[in-house]
Amino acid sequence: MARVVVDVMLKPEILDPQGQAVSRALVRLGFDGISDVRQGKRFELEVEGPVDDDALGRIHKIAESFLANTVIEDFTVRVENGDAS
Amino acid sequence: MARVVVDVMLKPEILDPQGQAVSRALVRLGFDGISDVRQGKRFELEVEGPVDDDALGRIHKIAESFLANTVIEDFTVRVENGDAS
Amino acid sequence: MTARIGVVTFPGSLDDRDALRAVRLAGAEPVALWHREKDLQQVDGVVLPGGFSYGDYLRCGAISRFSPIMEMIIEGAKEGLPVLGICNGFQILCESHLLPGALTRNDHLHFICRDQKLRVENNSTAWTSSYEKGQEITVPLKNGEGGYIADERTLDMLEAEGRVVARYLELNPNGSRRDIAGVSNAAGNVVGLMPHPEHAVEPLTGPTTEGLGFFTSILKQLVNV
Amino acid sequence: MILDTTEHAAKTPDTPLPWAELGLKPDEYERVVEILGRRPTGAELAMYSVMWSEHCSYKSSKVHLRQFGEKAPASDTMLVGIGENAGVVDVGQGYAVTFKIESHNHPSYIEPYQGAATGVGGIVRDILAMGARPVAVMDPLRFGAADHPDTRRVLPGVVAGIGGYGNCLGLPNIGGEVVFDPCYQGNPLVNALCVGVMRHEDIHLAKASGTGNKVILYGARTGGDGIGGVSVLASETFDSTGPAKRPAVQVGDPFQEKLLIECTLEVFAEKLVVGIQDLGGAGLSCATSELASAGSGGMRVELDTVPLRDSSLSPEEILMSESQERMCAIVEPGHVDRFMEICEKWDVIATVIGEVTDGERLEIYWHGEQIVDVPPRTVAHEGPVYQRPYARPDWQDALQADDPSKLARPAGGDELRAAVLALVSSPNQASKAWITGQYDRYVLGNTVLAQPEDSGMIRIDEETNLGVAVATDGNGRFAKLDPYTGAQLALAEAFRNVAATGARPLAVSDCLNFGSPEDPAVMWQFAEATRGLADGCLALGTPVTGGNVSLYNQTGDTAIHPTPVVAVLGVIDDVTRRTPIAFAEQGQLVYLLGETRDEFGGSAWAQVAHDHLGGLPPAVDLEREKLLAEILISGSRDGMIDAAHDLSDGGLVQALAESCLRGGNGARIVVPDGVDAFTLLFSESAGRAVVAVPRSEELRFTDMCGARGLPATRIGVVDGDALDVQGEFTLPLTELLAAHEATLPAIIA
Ligand SMILES: Nc1ncnc2c1ncn2[C@@H]1O[C@H](COP(=O)(O)OP(=O)(O)O)[C@@H](O)[C@H]1O
Ligand SMILES: [Mg+2]
Repeated sequence: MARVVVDVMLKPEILDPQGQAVSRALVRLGFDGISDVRQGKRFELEVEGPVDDDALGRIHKIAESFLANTVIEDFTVRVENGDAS
Repeated sequence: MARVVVDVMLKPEILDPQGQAVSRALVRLGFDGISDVRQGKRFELEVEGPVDDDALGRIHKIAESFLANTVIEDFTVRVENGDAS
Repeated sequence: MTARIGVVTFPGSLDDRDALRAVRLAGAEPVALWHREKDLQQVDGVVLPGGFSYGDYLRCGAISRFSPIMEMIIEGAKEGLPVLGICNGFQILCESHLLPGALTRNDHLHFICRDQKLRVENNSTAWTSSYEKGQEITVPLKNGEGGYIADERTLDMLEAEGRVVARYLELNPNGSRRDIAGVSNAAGNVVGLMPHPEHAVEPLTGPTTEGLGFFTSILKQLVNV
Repeated sequence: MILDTTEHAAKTPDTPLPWAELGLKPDEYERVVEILGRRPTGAELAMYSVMWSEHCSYKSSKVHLRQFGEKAPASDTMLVGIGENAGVVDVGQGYAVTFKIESHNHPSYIEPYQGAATGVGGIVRDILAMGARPVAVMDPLRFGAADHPDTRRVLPGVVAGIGGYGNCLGLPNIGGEVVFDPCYQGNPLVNALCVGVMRHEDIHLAKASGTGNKVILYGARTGGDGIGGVSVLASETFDSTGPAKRPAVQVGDPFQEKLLIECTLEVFAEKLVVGIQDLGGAGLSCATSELASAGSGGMRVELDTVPLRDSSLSPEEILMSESQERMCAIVEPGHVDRFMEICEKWDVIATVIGEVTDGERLEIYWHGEQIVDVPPRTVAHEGPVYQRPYARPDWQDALQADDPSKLARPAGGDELRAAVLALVSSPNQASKAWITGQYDRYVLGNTVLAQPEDSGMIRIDEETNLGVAVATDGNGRFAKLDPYTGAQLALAEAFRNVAATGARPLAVSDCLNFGSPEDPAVMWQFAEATRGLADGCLALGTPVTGGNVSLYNQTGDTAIHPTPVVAVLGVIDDVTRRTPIAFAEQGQLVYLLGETRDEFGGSAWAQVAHDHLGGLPPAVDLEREKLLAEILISGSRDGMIDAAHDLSDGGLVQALAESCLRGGNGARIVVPDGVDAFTLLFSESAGRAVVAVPRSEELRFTDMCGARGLPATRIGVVDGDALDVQGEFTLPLTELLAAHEATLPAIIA
């Protein structure tokens, strides 16, 4: 079973109140050096069968038509290879 | 300016109503082959200055104390190297 | 024969019974519609009520938009069926691309419930003809993701074509662009509105009865036809 | 690992079991062995340990709670009393109302959002399980000091959780309380109340009867949520030991619960269930044993049929899991198909997990092997009962002797004015709009009154305008000074609040929040408070229909103030006659009902001006409360009063300020001759209310008060745009409003 990750972020020109709130809070809490924060969504999809071009194509379609609202959001699709810190 | 990404996901044992709703909807929409979906948050932090161990350490602390609710969520921190599909 | 107005219940709809009541108080015949049916039961107009359909998970309205009944409503709306989306219904209409733009998290990040003053900017839509142009009304507002956004070009177009149906007065409760509380499609049969006129139809339970006009408007229009 | 079957247990008597870790005391474990005639299996141990925890068994409180039954006033309105999921009250016209208040204190400290959210979810399922449609929620809350950094973490999370869950369920929030006090710093109180409405014939009970009837589990899948949470979280003293040892918390899914509500109501409407029980604390252990215990026969459950979210769960964990949004129904075999169809319609997973047997045992099987074989009553209803020692604490006398009469009082107009501003802007007396603005109060379209009114009021019949009103109150400061009187003051205040809106008080539910029952001083507080409440309910004629006890609310050795929170439910035949608090019309006459004495022990003024808690709380006169209530109800019904506001925290001046601000009208107040302005304005004597009387009704109203012997003093008139206490000070409403509204946003934002 493979995992495909779809990241969905608000388009850069769209105001992100959640990211801004985080940003402001960081300043208040005394964490410097972070000039901007944007908050989006991360979807982890467990895919049955091989993650070939066909499967990725279908996931792309899911992301475009469903997981993201492309009026305001951008998305990326990638296969996760298990690295995490 | 570098970008550090913090991914925050509900711990595996914690109920993820959003992911479940998405999962069920995919089935209804006729997208097969996705056996499970989990939904989390993605934070993109723009970091001023070098992203050295010190900076990452601080971001780790931010993530732990603020971006994630470690009672129910896990997180990962990574430096983004600009690859996206 | 009076007009038959359908109110759709999705899983998680909350204000469906209130919308049915408002339709009834306006003198029309309320018809309950179910999200799984592909049958509009010959209604003359449809209300998509407020609530948290599918828990508002993913995005508000994003999952409901794919329900069987929405296929019929999208088809019907394109042929002139009057459709009013209130709050979650507005979100569903945007997700369905029957209305432009999108609704996002309130700028202050909190759910807000208040009595909201509005100005009815356009009284030529199917749902606003009972009002005077420019009439100021107060109805409840309650939402967590009510910030209306669209790109500047779209906003300019909406203004130019008179498709801003209602605007917030005194306080913009959610960060909506240009204080927009409601918009319509080009033909004026589809209207999306963030505030809740169905909660302002009785003096006992609402701050005013000034929401009733949305429901009498549609009745008037249908009876005149 | 081999499965610990009953057979295996019988053969291996010496296998050590972790009963102590699961919270059982040695003698309790012995009793389990005695009941079973052998050592328990792991699954049986899991069941007994959660069900015999303080939270589920009421082992320390039971002996005191009995008074609510023993001293219950004769009432012909009580349809279902203590012992079921919630009490049920007849409100006339064939309608019955059920309501109950519950705590979710400890989980809300650990994870404020989910703790509070699942608190709402839990009480709503209790109400649903009675057969009622839930129609409103309320949320009495207590937090630590307003300016403490942790309050900024806990409060917004709790409020967002209550709103997030309740709003998404589509239940109007019609009231509650927000109190700040340092004693709740490590132990916030999150109590939640739900009201439900049904027809008499729709009342359902939690019992399994009818051999061969099916046991259906429906709702969410079972996961590893809050395993052992019920015993660990709610029954042991909570000290924050850092993230690693934090137990799993439950996450709520209000959308799932909304489906569960609609699905269940449809199942009720078609009369498909014989008995029903919600799953809350102790999950399936509780539901199966309670259903079987209350029913006629036994029950057999195939535990491996339970739909799981996490396939690695052991049978013990499945039995203890507190996964939210689940219900358990007993259904005749012939109705199972239809039951399943309705669940399918609402996208609710439903599974037959067992059936009612003609035996007397609760038997649970795992892949065909028996892992539980117990008499259900011994699990659910015959748990341990403790006579905990109690003793009046040695500091009580000194506390009561520390009288507020020595505190410096404001003298002259300027000082009084400053004291009023300090009072109305203090966290406990300030506007709670920042919080209540996050709650939907309109949904369902039947909200007649909601916060900041004296009680929430819901219309239950659109044709006849029949309605119910509910108020919740509690004052930990009063109860600390004298728990007996404090509990009665809480009752009296809630009673008065209901009457002030024009409704007739009928019944009581209560949530008793106290420290550790192992501390004799706390146990004394508990004993006194329950005695006070039971005596009070008898005097007022309002039976206790149910409630909840939350113990171990303490940090280290320091207990919270004893905090009995009392909810009173009332009925009003015509909701259009309800009385709001707002001074809506200039020229109306302002009357003070009741008597004002020099009573400042535990008062808001003593807290705000001097950070003082000492002396005795205000005296209670329940006959006077009844009389006041009658006047308020008659006044509303016969159109003699247009506004009424009960006097409690902050006294007359706080009530006047609120009524003025709500109506957008000022008031000109004349201090009667021979009365001390400070005492008149700030005293917290009980049994009082302020009303606005139309001039045309004045004579009729004063005649009524005179005839029935209730002191009614004309103290002024609704007038202008300031609160003007003549000869003392003038406070423009704009200034009053700014002071009242600014506090909470400043604290939290
Ligand atoms: N303080 C109290 N006053 C009156 N009844 C109480 C009180 N505490 C608990 N009860 C009653 O005891 C029974 C068991 O309580 P509880 O365990 O909270 O119910 P549930 O299992 O539905 O959560 C209920 O009927 C409840 O109303
Ligand atoms: Mg219960």
